[in-house]
Amino acid sequence: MDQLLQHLVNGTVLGGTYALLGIGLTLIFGVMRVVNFTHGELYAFGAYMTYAFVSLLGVNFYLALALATLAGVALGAALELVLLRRMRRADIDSVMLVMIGASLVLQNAEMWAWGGVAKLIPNPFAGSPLVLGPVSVLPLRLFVLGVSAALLLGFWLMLDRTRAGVAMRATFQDPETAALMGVRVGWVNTATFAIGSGLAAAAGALLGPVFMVSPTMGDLVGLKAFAIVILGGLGSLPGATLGGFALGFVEEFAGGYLSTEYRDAFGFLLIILVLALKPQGLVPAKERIG
Amino acid sequence: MSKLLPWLFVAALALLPVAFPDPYLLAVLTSAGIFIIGAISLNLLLGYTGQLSLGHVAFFGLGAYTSALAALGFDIGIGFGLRITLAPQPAWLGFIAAIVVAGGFGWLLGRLAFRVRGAYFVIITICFAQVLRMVALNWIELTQGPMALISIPPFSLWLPGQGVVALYSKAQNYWLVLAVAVVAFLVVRQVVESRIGRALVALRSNESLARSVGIRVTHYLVIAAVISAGIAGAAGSLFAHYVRIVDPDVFLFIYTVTMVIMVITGGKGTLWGPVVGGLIFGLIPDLLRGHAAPEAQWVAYGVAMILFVMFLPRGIVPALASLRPRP
Amino acid sequence: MLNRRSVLLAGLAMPALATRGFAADAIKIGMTQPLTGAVAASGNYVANGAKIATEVLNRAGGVLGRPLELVLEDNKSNPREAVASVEKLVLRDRVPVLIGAWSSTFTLAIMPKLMEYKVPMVVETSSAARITTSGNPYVFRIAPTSEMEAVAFAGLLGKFSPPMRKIDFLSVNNDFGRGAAEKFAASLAARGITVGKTETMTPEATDLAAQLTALKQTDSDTVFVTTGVEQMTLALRQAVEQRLGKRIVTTGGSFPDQLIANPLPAGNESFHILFYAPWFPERAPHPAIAATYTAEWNKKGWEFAGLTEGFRGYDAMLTVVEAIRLAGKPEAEAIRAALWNVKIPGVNGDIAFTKDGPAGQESGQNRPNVSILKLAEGKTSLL
Amino acid sequence: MSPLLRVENLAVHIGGLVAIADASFSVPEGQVVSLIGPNGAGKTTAFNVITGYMRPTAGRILFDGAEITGLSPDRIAERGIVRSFQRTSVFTGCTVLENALMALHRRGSAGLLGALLRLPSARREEARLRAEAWAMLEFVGLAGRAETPAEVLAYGEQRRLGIALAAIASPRLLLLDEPAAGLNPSETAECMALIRQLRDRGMTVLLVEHDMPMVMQISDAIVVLNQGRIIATGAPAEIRRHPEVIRAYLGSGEYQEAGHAAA
Repeated sequence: MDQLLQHLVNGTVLGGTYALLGIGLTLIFGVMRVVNFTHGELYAFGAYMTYAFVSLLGVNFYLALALATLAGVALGAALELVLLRRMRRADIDSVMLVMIGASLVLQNAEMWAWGGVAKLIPNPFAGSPLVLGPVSVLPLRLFVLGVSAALLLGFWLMLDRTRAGVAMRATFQDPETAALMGVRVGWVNTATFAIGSGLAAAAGALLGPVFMVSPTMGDLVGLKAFAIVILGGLGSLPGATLGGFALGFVEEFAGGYLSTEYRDAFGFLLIILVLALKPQGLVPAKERIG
Repeated sequence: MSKLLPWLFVAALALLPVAFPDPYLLAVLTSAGIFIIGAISLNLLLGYTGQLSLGHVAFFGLGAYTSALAALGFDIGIGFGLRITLAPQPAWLGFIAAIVVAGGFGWLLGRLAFRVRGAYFVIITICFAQVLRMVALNWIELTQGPMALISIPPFSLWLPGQGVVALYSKAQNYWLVLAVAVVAFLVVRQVVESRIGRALVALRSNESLARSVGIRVTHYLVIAAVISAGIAGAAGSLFAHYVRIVDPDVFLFIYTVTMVIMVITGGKGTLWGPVVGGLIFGLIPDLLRGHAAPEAQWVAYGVAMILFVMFLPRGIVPALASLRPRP
Repeated sequence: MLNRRSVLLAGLAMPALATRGFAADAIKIGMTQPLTGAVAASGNYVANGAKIATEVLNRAGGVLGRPLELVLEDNKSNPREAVASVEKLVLRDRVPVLIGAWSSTFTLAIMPKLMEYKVPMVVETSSAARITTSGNPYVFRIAPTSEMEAVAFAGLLGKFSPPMRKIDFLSVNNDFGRGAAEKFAASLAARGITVGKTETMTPEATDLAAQLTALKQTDSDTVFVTTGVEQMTLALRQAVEQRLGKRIVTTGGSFPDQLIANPLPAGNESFHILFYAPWFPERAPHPAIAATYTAEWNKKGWEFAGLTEGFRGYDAMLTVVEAIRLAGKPEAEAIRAALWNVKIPGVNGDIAFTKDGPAGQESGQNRPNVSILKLAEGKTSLL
Repeated sequence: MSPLLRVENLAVHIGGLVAIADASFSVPEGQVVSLIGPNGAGKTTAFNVITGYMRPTAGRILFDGAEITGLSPDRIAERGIVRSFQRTSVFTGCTVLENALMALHRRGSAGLLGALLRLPSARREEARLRAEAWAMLEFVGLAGRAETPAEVLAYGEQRRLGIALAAIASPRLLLLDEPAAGLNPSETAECMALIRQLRDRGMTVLLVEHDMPMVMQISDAIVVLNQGRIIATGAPAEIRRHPEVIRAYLGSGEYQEAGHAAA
C-alpha cells in the first residue's frame, strides 16, 4: 500500500512533464501537419540553456528557466523560418526527412559544443525530500509539477482567450478556410512551431535539474513524445495531456510491479497495441468533413 | 551498350580484390556493401511504394540475430517447463533462416502498419524497431542481452572440390557481399519491372485511383514489405558473420537513418539510387576518419540530408539522367 | 570505369599517405575509444590519459630511439564502429599494437579481429570475465575483472561500520553491471553476508524511482550500485529523494565528481570503489608516478574528475611502450611475446600479466589495486 | 430483367450530418444513367459508397444480383465496377502508357514467382497487356502521347486519359465523376462521343455531371438527388418538366443552369 501511494506520486510527477512534451508535439502536428523529429533535441537544448545560464553565467535559477524557454522559442522560430517555411507545399514524408536531418545537426552540434560529459544543474531547492506519511517527494519535483501545470493552463488560456490562439485553433481545424478568413497562416505556423518548441525546451529546462544534462538526453524523450501523442491521437490536445499521464503511470506501475527491465518498452508496446486496435488513438482528433 | 554497362561495373568490382588487394579498401567496401544491400531493400518500400518505413533496421537486426543464433545454437525455456533447443547450424542455413524470419516479421508489420498511413505509419515502424531492441536487451537467455552474441563463426560456403570453406579472408567476404548485393539488386529489379512493381508505383502515385482499378493495395504493400524485409534480413546475416558480434544496438534508429540517407541522396524509386548513395555514404566516413571530428561528420550528414530533400528531392541518379542528352 | 576506380583509390590512399608523411620515424600505437556517443565522457578521459603518457614518454626520448605517435580512433560507442576503427588502425595505419576499447561489448567485438590480424591489444577498462577466458592470446588486460574487484573489496570489509549483513544490487543492464552484481554477490556471500535483491536499469534510463522504490522495501543495509558515472550520480540523488535509507557502495572505479560541487543533503554519505583516487596521489602505490600523471593532467586544465579514469589510458600506454622496449622492435608478434615479460610500476600499482583462460590460448591479466573512497557533504576521504 | 446495379434504401451519415437520407435507384444494363442534383446533394457520396470508399450507415447495394455493400474498392473493382475521379484522375509521375498498364492491373495475373523468374507465361501476359494498353490509347486518341508523363498532358487530354483508365479493363459498370468538368464545348462533345462509344462496347455507365445539356443528350435515364433524397427519376424529357426538380434547382441558385437545360 505504501508502495502504491509512492508509485502514484511518482507517476503523476512523471506524467506532468510527459504531458508538456506531448502537447508541444501534437500542437505542431495538428496545426502544421509536421512530425517534429527535433522535439527531443529542443528538450535537450532547453536543459543545456538552463545549465549555461545557471552554471556559466550565474543567472538566478528561475530567471534561467524562463530564459531557456525563450531560447527554445527562438530556436523553434528559426527552424520554422529557415526550413519549414520552404517546405510548406512538400509532402509530409519530405518534411519528416528534413526534420530528421535537423535533429542530427542539432544533437551533434550540442555534442560538439558541450562535450559528451553530462552536466549537473544546481538548483535552489534543498535536497531533502518532503515526507508525507509513506510518501516522499523532492520539493524540486513538486516545483516541476507545479510549473508544468501552470504552463499547460497558460497554454490553454492562450488558445482560448487570445487572438493568436483563435487563429491557431482555426488553422488547426482547417488551414484553407482559416486562410480565406484572413488568418495569416504563415505566421500562425511560425508561432505554433515556436510555442511547441518552447514547451519542449521548458520541459528540458525543468527536468534538466532533476536529472542530468547530456547531448543524448533527447533521444529517448523524443521517442516517448511520439508515444504520448500517438496514445492520445495525433493532433489532439486533450489526448496529449491524457497520453502523457497515461504513459507516466504505465511506466511507473509496470516498472514497479512487473519488470524494471522492460519499463521503457511498455510505452512502445502500448503504442503498437493502440495502433493495432484503435488506430486513431484514445481521443481521436475531430474528423474532417469535406 | 547501356545493357552492358551495369555488368561491366559488376565485373570491375569483382576484379577489384585481384587488381588492388589492399585489405583496408576491401574491408571498407565490404561493410559499405552490407549497408548498400540494406538500402536496396529499403528503397523498395521507401522509393517504390512511397511508404516511409523508419523501422527498417528492425529487419536488418532480426536477420543478424537469427543468423547468429542459428550459427551459435541456443537453449531456452518457454515456460511450462518446455524448452527449445537448437544445435549450431551451418552459416548458409542461418542465412536462409534470417531471410525467412525477417520476411515473416515484414509480413506481420505490414499487416499491422499498412492499416494506417503517413505519420502514424512512420511512428509505428519506429516503435516496432524500438520494441525489438528492448526484447534483444532483456531476453538475456536467448540474446545475451547487452552482453551481445559473440564469437559468431564466419560465413562458410560449400565449394566444389573444396568442401565447406569458412570465409576468413577479406576478398572472400567482399565477393560474398558483392554476390548478395547483385542478387538483391536483381530481385528488386525483377519485382519493380513486373506487374507487381507497377501496382506498387500506381499506389504510390495515386492510391485512390489504384484501388478503383482493382489493385489490392494492402496485399501489394505487404508483398513489398516481405521482400524488402527478407533482403534486409540477408544483409543482417552477412553483417553478423562478417563483424562476428551482434548486440542490441543493431536496432538503433541511426542505422535506419543511414540507410534512408543513402536512398534519398542516391535517388529513391530508382534502381541505381541506393547503390550510388550507398557508395557515397558508405565510403565518406572512412575517407573523413581523422580529418573531421565525428560530430562534424554527423552534422554534415544532417545538412546533406536537408539540402538533398529541399533542393534535389529526386536524388543524384535522376538528376544525372536528366543531364544526359536524350537520343 | 577505370577512372572511377582510380579516383576512388586516390581518395582512399591520400589520407593514408598524409599520415605516413607526418611522422615517418614515429612508432605508432593504435587506440580505439568511445569519443562520441553514449559513453563518450569516459572514453575521452581514457584517451586523454594516453595522450599525456605519450607526451611524458616522448619527452624522455621515446622508445628504441624513436618518438611515439598515438593514433586515436573513435568507436562511436558502438561495436560495429569499434570493429571498423580497428580495421582502419591495423590495415591503414599499420599499428603493431592496440589499446582499447573501454566497454566490454566493444572489446569483445574487436577480439576476433585481433586473432585475424595477429595484433595484440592492451585492454584498459573492460571488466567482463569472458574477455580473458575465451582463449584469445592477443588480449592483455590491465583492468580488473569484476571478480578481482569483488575479491579485493571483500578484503576491506572490516573498514565498514556498522558491518554489512545483507546487500542488494542496482546494476546497469549489461555485462558490466550484471557481472559486478554476480561476482560481488558470490564474493560477499562467501564472507557470510546475505544477498538480497538485484534491480537492473537500462543504460539510458534517467528516472530510477521504480527501482529505488522496490529496493527500499527490502531489509538489507547496503546497496551496491554498478553503472557509468552519470547514472551513478542520478542513482545517488534519487536514492535521497526516495528515502532509500541504506548505505550505498559504487563499484567499477568511476566517481560521481559532480556531487562535490553539488553535494547531497547533509547526513547522506556514499562509498566508492576506485582504482585511483586523485585527491590522494601520495597514498597511491607509486606516489611519484601518480604525482607526475596528476600534475600533467591538471596542467592541461582538464576536468579533475577525469583523473579517476584517465589513469587507465596512462597505464596502458606505459605498458605498451615497455613491451615495445622489451621486444626491441615495433612488430606485433614480438610485442605480444614481450607483453608477458612486462613488469613496471603504474599509477594504479604494479603491472604484470598472469595467464588466464584455456591452456595454450591464454590471455594476459593484471592484478590491480583498489581503494575505497568515502564521500560525505562534498568531502572525500579514503577509507 | 433485373438491373445491373440496385441501390436500396441507402443512408449515409457523416459525423452528425446526413449526406444521404434514404435513396433507392437502379441502373439497367447497357444504359447511360445520370445522377444529378445541386451541390451537396450527395452525388459524390453515393459514388463513394457504391465503389467502396465509404461505408453506408444503412441500406444495401446489389450488383448483378449480389450484395457488394461494404466491400473494399479493389474487391468491387474486381467484380467489374470501376470509377473515374473528379480531380486526381491519373497516375502522376508515370507516362501515359504506364498509366494504361497500371489500370490494366486486374486483366493480368502474374505473381511474385513469375516476376522474379521472368517465366514465359509472365512474359506472354506482359506482351498481351501492352497490346491492350496500346489499343485503348489508340481508341481514345492518346497513342501519340504514350511516352509523355501524364501530368504534362493538356487538361482535356488528362480527362480523357482518366476515362480511359477507368474503362480500359472493360468493367461492366463504369462510374464517371464529372468527366466534362472544365472542358470547352468541343472537348465536351468529344467526351460525349467517347462515353457513347464505351456504352456501345457493352459498358453500362453511371454518370455524375453538372453540364445539363450533356446530361440531357446522353442519358437514357436520370436520377435527381436533393439534400440526400431522390426527388425524381425518369427519362430526360420527364425530368425536364418535373416541378420538384425545377424548384430544387431554383432553391439552390442553380436555376440558370437548370433553366438552360430546360430550354
